[in-house]
Amino acid sequence: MSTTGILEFLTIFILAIFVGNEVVARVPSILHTPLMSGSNAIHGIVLVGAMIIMGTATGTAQIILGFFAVLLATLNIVGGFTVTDRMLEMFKSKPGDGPPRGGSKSKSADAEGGAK
Amino acid sequence: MSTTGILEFLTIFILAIFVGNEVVARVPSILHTPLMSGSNAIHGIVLVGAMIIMGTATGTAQIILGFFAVLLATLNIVGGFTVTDRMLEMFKSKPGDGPPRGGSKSKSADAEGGAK
Amino acid sequence: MTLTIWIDLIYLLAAVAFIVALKGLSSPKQARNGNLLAAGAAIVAVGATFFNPEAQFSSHTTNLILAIVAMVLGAVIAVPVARMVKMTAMPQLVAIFNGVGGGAAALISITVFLQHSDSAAKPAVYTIAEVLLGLLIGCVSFSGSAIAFAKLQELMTGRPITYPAQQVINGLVGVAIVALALATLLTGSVTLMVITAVLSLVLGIIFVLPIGGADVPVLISLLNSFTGLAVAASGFTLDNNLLIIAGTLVGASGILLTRMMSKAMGRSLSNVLFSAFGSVVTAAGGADGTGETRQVKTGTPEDIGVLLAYARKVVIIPGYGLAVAQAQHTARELADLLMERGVEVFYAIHPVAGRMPGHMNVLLAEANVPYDELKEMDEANPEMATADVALVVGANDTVNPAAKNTPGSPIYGMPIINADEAEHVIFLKRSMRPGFAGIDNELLFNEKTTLLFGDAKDTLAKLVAGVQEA
Amino acid sequence: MTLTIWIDLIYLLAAVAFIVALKGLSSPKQARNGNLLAAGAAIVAVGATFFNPEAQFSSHTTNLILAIVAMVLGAVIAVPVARMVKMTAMPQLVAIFNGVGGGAAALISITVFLQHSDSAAKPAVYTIAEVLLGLLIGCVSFSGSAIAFAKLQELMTGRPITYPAQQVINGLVGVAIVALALATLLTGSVTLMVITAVLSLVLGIIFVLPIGGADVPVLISLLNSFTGLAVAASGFTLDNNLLIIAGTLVGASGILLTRMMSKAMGRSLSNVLFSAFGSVVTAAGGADGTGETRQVKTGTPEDIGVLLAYARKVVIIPGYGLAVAQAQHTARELADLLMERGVEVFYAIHPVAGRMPGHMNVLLAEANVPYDELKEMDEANPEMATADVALVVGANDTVNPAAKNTPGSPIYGMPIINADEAEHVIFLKRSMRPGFAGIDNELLFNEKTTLLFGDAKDTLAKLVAGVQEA
Ligand SMILES: NC(=O)c1ccc[n+]([C@@H]2O[C@H](COP(=O)([O-])OP(=O)(O)OC[C@H]3O[C@@H](n4cnc5c(N)ncnc54)[C@H](OP(=O)(O)O)[C@@H]3O)[C@@H](O)[C@H]2O)c1
Ligand SMILES: NC(=O)c1ccc[n+]([C@@H]2O[C@H](COP(=O)([O-])OP(=O)(O)OC[C@H]3O[C@@H](n4cnc5c(N)ncnc54)[C@H](OP(=O)(O)O)[C@@H]3O)[C@@H](O)[C@H]2O)c1
Repeated sequence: MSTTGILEFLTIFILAIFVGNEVVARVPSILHTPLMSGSNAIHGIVLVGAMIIMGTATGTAQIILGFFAVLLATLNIVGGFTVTDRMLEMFKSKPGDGPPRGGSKSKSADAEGGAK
Repeated sequence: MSTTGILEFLTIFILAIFVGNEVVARVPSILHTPLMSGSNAIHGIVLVGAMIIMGTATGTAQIILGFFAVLLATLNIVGGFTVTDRMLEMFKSKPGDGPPRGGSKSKSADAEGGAK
Repeated sequence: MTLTIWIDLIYLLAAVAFIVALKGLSSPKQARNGNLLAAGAAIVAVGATFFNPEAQFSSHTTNLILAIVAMVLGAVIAVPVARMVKMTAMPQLVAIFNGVGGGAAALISITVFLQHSDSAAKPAVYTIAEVLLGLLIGCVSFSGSAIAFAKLQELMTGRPITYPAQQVINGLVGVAIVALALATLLTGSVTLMVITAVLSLVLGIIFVLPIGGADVPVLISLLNSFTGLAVAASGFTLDNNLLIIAGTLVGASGILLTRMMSKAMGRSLSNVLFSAFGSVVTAAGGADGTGETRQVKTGTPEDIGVLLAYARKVVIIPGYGLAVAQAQHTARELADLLMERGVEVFYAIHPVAGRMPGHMNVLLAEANVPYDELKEMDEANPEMATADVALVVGANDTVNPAAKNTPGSPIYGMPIINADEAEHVIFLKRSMRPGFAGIDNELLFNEKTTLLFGDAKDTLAKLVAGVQEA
Repeated sequence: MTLTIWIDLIYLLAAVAFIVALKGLSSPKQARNGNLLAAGAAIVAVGATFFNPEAQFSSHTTNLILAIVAMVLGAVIAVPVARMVKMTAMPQLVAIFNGVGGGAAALISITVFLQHSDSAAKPAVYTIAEVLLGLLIGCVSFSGSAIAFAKLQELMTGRPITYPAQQVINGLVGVAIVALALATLLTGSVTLMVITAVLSLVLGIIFVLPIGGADVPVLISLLNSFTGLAVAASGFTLDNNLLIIAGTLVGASGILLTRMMSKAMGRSLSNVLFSAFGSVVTAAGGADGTGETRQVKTGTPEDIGVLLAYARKVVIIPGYGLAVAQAQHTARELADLLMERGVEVFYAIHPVAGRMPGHMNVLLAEANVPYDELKEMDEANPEMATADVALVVGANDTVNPAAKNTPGSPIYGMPIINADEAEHVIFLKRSMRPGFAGIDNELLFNEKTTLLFGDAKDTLAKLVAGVQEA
């Protein structure tokens, strides 16, 4: 059964390749970076694997390894989603809706003041 | 294991849904019919299932059912691929390359002769 | 064990090939290769199945022989039918090949059910559930396709068959099937299983009855998707990844395709399935067309030939009648002749002209019409206003301005080819009868319009002669 | 057992959510929701893992506490960093988050390897092969991302670092790794495994060294895809479908994305990876720009302000310098001001302007520039010939006509924004230094061109004032 198991996993792997390929096939270049960043966050789900490793770790070496695996994976997943959200926050379809940017306004006031 | 087996199958099923959906998402309307016909042929692979059923059939009832399952599935798969190929045969990118159609030529000759 | 692994690997490769093939079938250049790839993969997978230990052919020689007999028989029937049938009969052919696939899935389910009820061990609930699902969907697909075939082959009327409280009755049958399936699941009774199967066959029939002939191609696409799901269910039953993947692929892509098809007709899928579209027809249009008293203008082939020969820009709008008359070659001849004379000619292809999507493209491709002379509706419409002549060959609904102007009309909202914007409109048709939607076409009475009655192939040939004389 | 099923179902749902999220991330409207969906799914999946019997947390309380400590620590570090870093530093941030993911996958592999070598039962060959694969790819991704980070953060030179026979040496290291991995597979030796890991780290470094700073974003995308594959390998190791699907999704989509990115730069992926692009720079352009003797034309903010104010159509072409100067808001201000005066203004966005794809869109979106004022290159170029002024703000390579005219040039063949077709070209930059490709720009010497030296934010502010006075 473990040998047929591996075939099932292989099947899932191959299907996922097709899905991955098709799903991003039409991404506009404007979204290349957010997509890269977002998929970077998605592979942070390796945290689940790291947790399993950590839970079953025995002996100091394994525990240290597991600890760092969890730490690194957490950095990946938390940082990844946060930074992606920050990028995407800026894409608003109706920019007029957002509150005016304080920084830009005051800066422009400076510039005007200085020039006139 | 059989319960985790079903989950693996479910996973494969779900991934296949995504693949199926994505893969045809951009089909031009000109290919709707060949695509329908071609995918009709693809599900003819039920023949593999029918053969397995036929091979393991015991008793007259099962053998008769299996026989017809194989027969019907063969009709589907053979007929499906043949008819699709026939449809697609007609899509040539450089139509000038093909031999002129005898039927049309003679017919037009008739028409011309009759009219002049 | 090792053999099983190899066979499973072959199945996996076949599944991958099917995906690639389906992708190919979605692009004009790769379509034919895609189909051949899928066929090759299917042959390899079927060949491997002879050696599949699960099929036990090595120990069941009789079964093996019978399987081969069935396969040979199937191939001997299928190939000539598929090769020889007329292009116009393609939709019903697809319907019937689809139906038998559903039937095969249903038979597999029945056999597995019998095997389980013979054996002492009680199978898991979900195993039987999968079996019943395959049975149910397979039966609906089988009988539904049969009725679709009958409608298109004109073994029965193409008109929607309606009766009072139809949807309610259909719904009740559906509920009864679910209840029976649950009862079968709990009791494992063979009798209940058979009743469920029979009722599913009935459901397939009554589901299709109210759908008009013109909508049947959409329906076939839906039933095609159903058969895919039935095959996937068989795959679950037999623990076979290939069937699961292939079936699901077809099931998922089929539903999307069905929706695209109905969208191309300017309608929603539920409207196609449940509105008994076209049933008003008998009351409104009349099938004989004799009730018509208003005046129309007809022309002679010579007059129209001159008009065409001295036009700058002629748009040919083909429709179902072109297919019926098999007039694609003659149309091409006329177009070539005009182009030789320096007239700008192209074909404006409506997505649902004819009786199946892409029908016109297939026909015109058969007549070796170059791609660049074909324009899809969206591309053609902006050019209509500058066309001197719109030559409508056996089309009707797809140029009917009622789709734009008459809110009550059944085709209201469907995009049309704006033939009415051209300076002259020529209609080649046999009579004043309406098209498949069964509604009158105001454009026939328009003062721009000239009619030339007759079979499209004949009238086109006469126009060829007319142009040559001009 | 039942708990396992539920957890597996949750994992499956999370995998589906990831697919849907990735789809969302590919469409401008759904991108943010997609990311939130993925984040939500990840939280649920991680939460479920606490209860996963496989993780044995219920019997290993110390491990549980340590895991929570590690997670809290990770979150406490990651969130502020991700929140506070400057927009221009995004690429290196993505690099580092990607690298640690690869590192986590490598650590998982090492731990599993140790567990196997501790246990008496000999695992199947493919199990160890999967472990080694995860180790190898994870290590390459980790060290490669670290170098990429160092290059972008300018902890080391952004120039390609080359040495003789570089590709040969890299190839040999690769071969050595494969040989060592095979030896590890056969012997199960922990020492060999560690050596393999170390060599893989080295490979990651030497693979990235010859890649120039401007190409690093493409590289990060590739390493991102690698980490995805490493995670998929971990999934195989741990029999975990969620990791397999999520990792493979990222792996497959990442490779496609990488190719799209290099295509947008007019180059092939192998050219980006292996050509040490930009290494000629030091010889040719010179980093100080003092070698230049030819004459250029400069203008005052007042002159240019008048030119802009009385133009009919102004095209703003932003580039990396806009990002460095954080001048997006001031650019918007100038554009708004001009539009108030009735000037037609739009931004022409080159796909690889800036240092990461979409960089300009992100910046301008941050400045609340409406979508409809942004035009992609293909849309903008046909309009350049009718523009009165092309205002190039901190861009250089992306408007360099050498890409069209100079076959020997390293950027030859890259599509550019045709600023040279506009009637006037204004360049806002700080000096005569070249852009990232390190090559001279003939357009700077064109007689149409006027330069205004200075930090883009300052010069734009001066132009705002100039226009107001005009
Ligand atoms: N393509 C699809 O996928 C699809 C699917 C489902 C439904 N439909 C429906 O089918 C219709 C297609 O529109 P259409 O404009 O192509 O066709 P149509 O509206 O059905 O009109 C066809 C016309 O051709 C004429 N005709 C029939 N045989 C002829 C012959 N031998 N020579 C010359 N004329 C002949 C008929 O008039 P006479 O009898 O007077 O000759 C009829 O008016 C639409 O309503 C569409 O919604 C299409
Ligand atoms: N976007 C991507 O994904 C990506 C990825 C990899 C590589 N690249 C490469 O990056 C380059 C992008 O082209 P580009 O036209 O955007 O930029 P560029 O060619 O790198 O030119 C940037 C220009 O901005 C000027 N600049 C720098 N800081 C400034 C400031 N504070 N104020 C005003 N000007 C400033 C610089 O000149 P001074 O020093 O004289 O001011 C420089 O000439 C291309 O070669 C592309 O292939 C892009």
